[in-house]
Amino acid sequence: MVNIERNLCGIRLENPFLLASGILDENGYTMKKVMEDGAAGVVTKSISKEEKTGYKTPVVVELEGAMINAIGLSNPGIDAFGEEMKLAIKCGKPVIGSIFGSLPDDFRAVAIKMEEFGASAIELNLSCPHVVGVGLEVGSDPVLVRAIIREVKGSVKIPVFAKLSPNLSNPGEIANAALDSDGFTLINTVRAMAIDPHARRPVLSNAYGGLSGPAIKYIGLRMVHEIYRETGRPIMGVGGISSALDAVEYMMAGSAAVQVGTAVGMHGRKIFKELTLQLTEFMKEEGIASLDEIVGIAVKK
Amino acid sequence: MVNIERNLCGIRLENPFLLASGILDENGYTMKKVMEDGAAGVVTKSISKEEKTGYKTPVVVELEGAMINAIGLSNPGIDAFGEEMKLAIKCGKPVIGSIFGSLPDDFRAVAIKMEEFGASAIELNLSCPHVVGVGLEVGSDPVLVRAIIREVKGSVKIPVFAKLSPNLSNPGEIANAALDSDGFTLINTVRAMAIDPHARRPVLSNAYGGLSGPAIKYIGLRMVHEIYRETGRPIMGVGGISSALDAVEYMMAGSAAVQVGTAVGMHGRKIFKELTLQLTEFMKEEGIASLDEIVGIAVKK
Amino acid sequence: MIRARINNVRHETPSVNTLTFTWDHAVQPGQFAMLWMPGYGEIPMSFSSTGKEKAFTVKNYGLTSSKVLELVDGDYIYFRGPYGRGYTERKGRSLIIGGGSGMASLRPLINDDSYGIVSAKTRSELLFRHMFHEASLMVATDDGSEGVKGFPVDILKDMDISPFKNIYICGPEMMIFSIVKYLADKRPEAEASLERSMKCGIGVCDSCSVSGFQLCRDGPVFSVGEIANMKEYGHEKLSFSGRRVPVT
Amino acid sequence: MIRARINNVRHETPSVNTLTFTWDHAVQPGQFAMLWMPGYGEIPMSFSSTGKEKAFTVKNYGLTSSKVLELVDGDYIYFRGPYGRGYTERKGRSLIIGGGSGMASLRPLINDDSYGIVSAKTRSELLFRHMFHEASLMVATDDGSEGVKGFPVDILKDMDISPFKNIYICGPEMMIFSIVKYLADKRPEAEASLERSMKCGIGVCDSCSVSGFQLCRDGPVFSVGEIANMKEYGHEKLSFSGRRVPVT
Ligand SMILES: Cc1cc2nc3c(=O)[nH]c(=O)nc-3n(C[C@H](O)[C@H](O)[C@H](O)COP(=O)(O)OP(=O)(O)OC[C@H]3O[C@@H](n4cnc5c(N)ncnc54)[C@H](O)[C@@H]3O)c2cc1C
Ligand SMILES: Cc1cc2nc3c(=O)[nH]c(=O)nc-3n(C[C@H](O)[C@H](O)[C@H](O)COP(=O)(O)OP(=O)(O)OC[C@H]3O[C@@H](n4cnc5c(N)ncnc54)[C@H](O)[C@@H]3O)c2cc1C
Ligand SMILES: Cc1cc2nc3c(=O)[nH]c(=O)nc-3n(C[C@H](O)[C@H](O)[C@H](O)COP(=O)(O)O)c2cc1C
Ligand SMILES: Cc1cc2nc3c(=O)[nH]c(=O)nc-3n(C[C@H](O)[C@H](O)[C@H](O)COP(=O)(O)O)c2cc1C
Ligand code: FES
Ligand code: FES
Repeated sequence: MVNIERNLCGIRLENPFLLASGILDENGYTMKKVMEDGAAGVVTKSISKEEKTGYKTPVVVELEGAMINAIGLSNPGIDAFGEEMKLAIKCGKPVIGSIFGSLPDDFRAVAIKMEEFGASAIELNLSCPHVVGVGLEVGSDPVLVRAIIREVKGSVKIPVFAKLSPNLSNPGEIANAALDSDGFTLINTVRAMAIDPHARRPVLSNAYGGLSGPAIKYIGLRMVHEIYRETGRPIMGVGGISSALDAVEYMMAGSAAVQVGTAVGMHGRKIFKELTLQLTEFMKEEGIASLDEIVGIAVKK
Repeated sequence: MVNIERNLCGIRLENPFLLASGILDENGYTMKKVMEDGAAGVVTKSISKEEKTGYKTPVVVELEGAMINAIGLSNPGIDAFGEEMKLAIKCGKPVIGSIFGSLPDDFRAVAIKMEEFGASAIELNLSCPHVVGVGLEVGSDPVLVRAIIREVKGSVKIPVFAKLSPNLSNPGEIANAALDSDGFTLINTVRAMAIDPHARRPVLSNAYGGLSGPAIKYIGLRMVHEIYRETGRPIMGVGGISSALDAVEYMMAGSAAVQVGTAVGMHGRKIFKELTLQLTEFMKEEGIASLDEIVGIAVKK
Repeated sequence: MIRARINNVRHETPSVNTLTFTWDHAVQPGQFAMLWMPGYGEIPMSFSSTGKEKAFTVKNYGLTSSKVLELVDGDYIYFRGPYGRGYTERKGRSLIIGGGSGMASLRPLINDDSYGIVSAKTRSELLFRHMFHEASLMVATDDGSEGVKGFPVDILKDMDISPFKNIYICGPEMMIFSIVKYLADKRPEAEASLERSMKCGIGVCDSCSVSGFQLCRDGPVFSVGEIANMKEYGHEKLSFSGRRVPVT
Repeated sequence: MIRARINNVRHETPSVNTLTFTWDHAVQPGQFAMLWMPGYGEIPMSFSSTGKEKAFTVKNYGLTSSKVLELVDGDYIYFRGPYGRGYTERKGRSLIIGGGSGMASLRPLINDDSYGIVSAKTRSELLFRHMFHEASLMVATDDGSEGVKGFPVDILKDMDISPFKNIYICGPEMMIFSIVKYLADKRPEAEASLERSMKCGIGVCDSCSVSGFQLCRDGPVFSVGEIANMKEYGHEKLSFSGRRVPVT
């Protein structure tokens, strides 16, 4: 028998596949359903202190093997989100609260509420590539990154993960600034845009958005490998995963668990069950008893 | 009749399609052949002061709609490259000399020779994502970027283009540091890696390489759009172009001309003739008489 | 993004136009597209014709749809799709129950053996009524300007529905909700196309979800039996920013 | 990267092994793969068998190929391909001229109606000689340990080549070059598979180019007429770093 369970900083996952932040995780009923359909847990949509409307449509561009989104971090604010957390947590599986803001104080306030609402961990979104004043603009400043993580770590008991962007000149420097966290989530979307050649203008209402899906897999693998080699910390790998082999590659690069986003749109919620089946099959064929045998194996070599 | 000619800082191009640096441009005979087969001109492989061996094989990973390469900037050194330039220039079309190094002095010495050999322009490779001490490591430091461009501009009369990386936290800052150049080439490859799940190790001998091809098109479009909006300078757009529509999108984002790399591998040298035909067709259908009508049109909107 | 040239603009009611265009692609009745008005916005729109000539039938609700109503013959439209799961088409007599612009998605299902319950706020807004034989049509209006003053469910309750092999429903949430409650134990296989605000259309943004189901992917068409089990339907939904609000 | 399990390792000569493996994919004679030895390197390798069971026949030249020679039955091989343009297969009597490991790419072409000129440095290195009828085989060795002491072109010059519908050639550059010069005006449609150092195999790196043609894409098989027009062939090539050096 093969063992596909994971222990992520004390959080038990029945399989390595979590739902990534921003995909089907605004509504508590939906989060519950995704877990019932096979995800080991979910990461919520990124939540801020105050309600945020986000961008006008179009907010997504559907591409061959990829998509670009600029939802604009719309969210109802942390207080209103308590109701959704209550609905989601009923499922009994871990719910990781993703949060964002501009200053350490914002992050702290939201993190404390998330813990109260029953989140199993906090994920700090330091990496949204298309909203001014938050996300990547925060996450590319090592001083701010260090301060945010100190502040949050000092206020909650649950593990804290720093989600970083691939749009960094020097990811190692930011990872080092984030070492007070318990681990990393890598990667967020890559800053991108689409232009319609007939309409002669950008498609997204915000022009710029974040590229996700299979097109970014090899960028994500690189970043997981780099940061695992640099820090050895637990990593949730994310970016373009749509098959168990993709996930295996991410684990070999150093991911303790993985998240799936765009592929849920491409293949439906049923992808979680399929991934689990495929992974079990792969492990049997390759004679792998536990995923611990492969996590980081491509880094040591 | 439609006019697909371009004037790039005084360099006349019979069509907007140039061969990108590093693809089929090490051997003078090959460069000549690519131009005979329809390219408006070529950018040479990046050349340094001294000979450089590059990495051991595997140096490429072939993917669905993309590739990763880590050739390692192998080149015979600028002196030996004179022979190849002589062979290429016989064709009569513009040959742009791509050069790289670590310090402003290296760049100057190589640029002077390139001009002597008959290059129509210089492209400064400030952006190779996978070789230590050159490329991106140079091109992410605004002080060094400014110094290199000053040094080169002070020593040659031909136009100088700065080729930047998409792996920058703040591309605007680097673009501003590069304003003494005549224009930009955007983008170089995106730092990436592939892992073989059966062999359980990175595929490339260097582990990390640069992602190119259709997967990076939307990243390139975004960067061209950003830098054109910021600087208004002439831009050679490059990254994932494999159809005339792709090129049109790049021009609408602000490219004065475009370069084609990976798609030459995917479709063969004949792609240049096909692109020219497709572009002429598109312009007729859309009632565009000259490409000047569309360059940057998606930025103004 | 798909671009098509409008063959014809037809004024259906004072606030509704039908745009026809040629697009050679298979579409099931009930499927929809995301219709983009460059510079304005992108909105979900059912195909009101699914033959070789396709159509959208658009009601002027607000920002984006009002721009669509300004389009004339020969203009271009931009859209992506088709998306979603459409109606199950079965042979036999059908009852088609539509409210307001909801008639748009039902239109490809109307044939010689169809009976209709068409409703709207007022008589001038009754959509596609002329596609039914006069004897097969029942009408309800909010203001009583034609037919029954009231809602389709009122007509339905007075009817013998046993002759209908198929029942198809589309319209505002409260209209569908009342019909679902009535039909849940009688005709659970009847189908309704649901509406919620949609941002992505491709099952990622969660804005269209009802009780865990994504309307854009799992629907928009569901059976009455399925809908009856959706706790959120008819009660609560999320606002554009994700705030839980009651459905009215 | 494709992974396959080795069915069988066969020692062909003291320095050459053939590895067979099952891979259900169409391959033309003359096409090649990039064979990866994880941790060592990646090298171009012709398919020496193109049926359902495929094979590579590998000579120990250096770093990577010597590691391939250490593989045993049941080990895995990793490769990508097939790449390139293979030989044109035409019915009728064929003359097959192979030098050293060059015989590998020619092997799938050998049939009952094939004549062979097989050459090598010394008799123990003669590859696939037993695939020809004894009466259809001519041999040349550098050291004269068997057959003619000299080169295949010497045998060719003494032959009547008119009965051969096809002539196929593969081997070291100077061997092919001498034959091309001899056949250029006599049999321009004869075909040879060329070898140059290959880094990418997919037409981007320029390391395999001869007079503007990429061997990995446009070749490795060219007609003698085409090769005769390649100014670089037999004269100059680029080193691993791209330095122009004479061919010896
Ligand atoms: C699957 C699906 C298929 C659809 N098919 C059609 C169709 O075929 N024809 C058609 O006309 N519409 C259809 N709609 C509805 C259409 O998408 C909306 O009318 C449109 O999004 C309104 O956008 P707007 O920018 O014009 O209005 P907004 O400016 O966004 O809204 C203006 C006001 O109208 C209200 N409003 C918006 N939409 C509706 C609605 N549907 N019902 C009641 N009030 C509303 C808003 O709450 C707001 O108060 C469909 C919706 C879905 C989900
Ligand atoms: C299209 C193509 C098909 C090929 N098919 C086959 C095949 O079926 N079987 C086979 O055995 N080989 C074949 N080769 C040649 C094979 O690729 C080389 O032998 C291999 O690259 C050597 O790599 P290495 O790392 O073992 O040697 P290296 O360590 O790279 O080289 C060791 C020494 O051998 C020399 N050397 C390398 N290759 C050759 C050569 N081909 N001829 C003479 N000297 C050489 C080098 O210059 C060096 O001095 C083919 C080559 C090409 C281009
Ligand atoms: C529609 C959409 C919305 C997203 N919203 C968020 C978000 O709110 N917070 C966040 O940290 N990441 C967000 N992401 C990024 C994903 O969590 C993930 O990092 C990225 O999409 C790469 O994974 P994928 O290729 O599996 O989608 C979003 C992605 C998409 C496609
Ligand atoms: C095999 C290969 C080698 C390359 N070598 C160089 C190089 O030497 N110098 C350089 O500036 N860019 C180099 N590039 C980057 C290309 O010039 C180009 O910026 C990039 O590939 C994106 O364009 P594409 O998607 O059309 O290939 C190389 C790309 C490839 C694929
Ligand atoms: S509209 Fe985004 S999930 Fe349905
Ligand atoms: S091996 Fe790279 S171009 Fe042929």
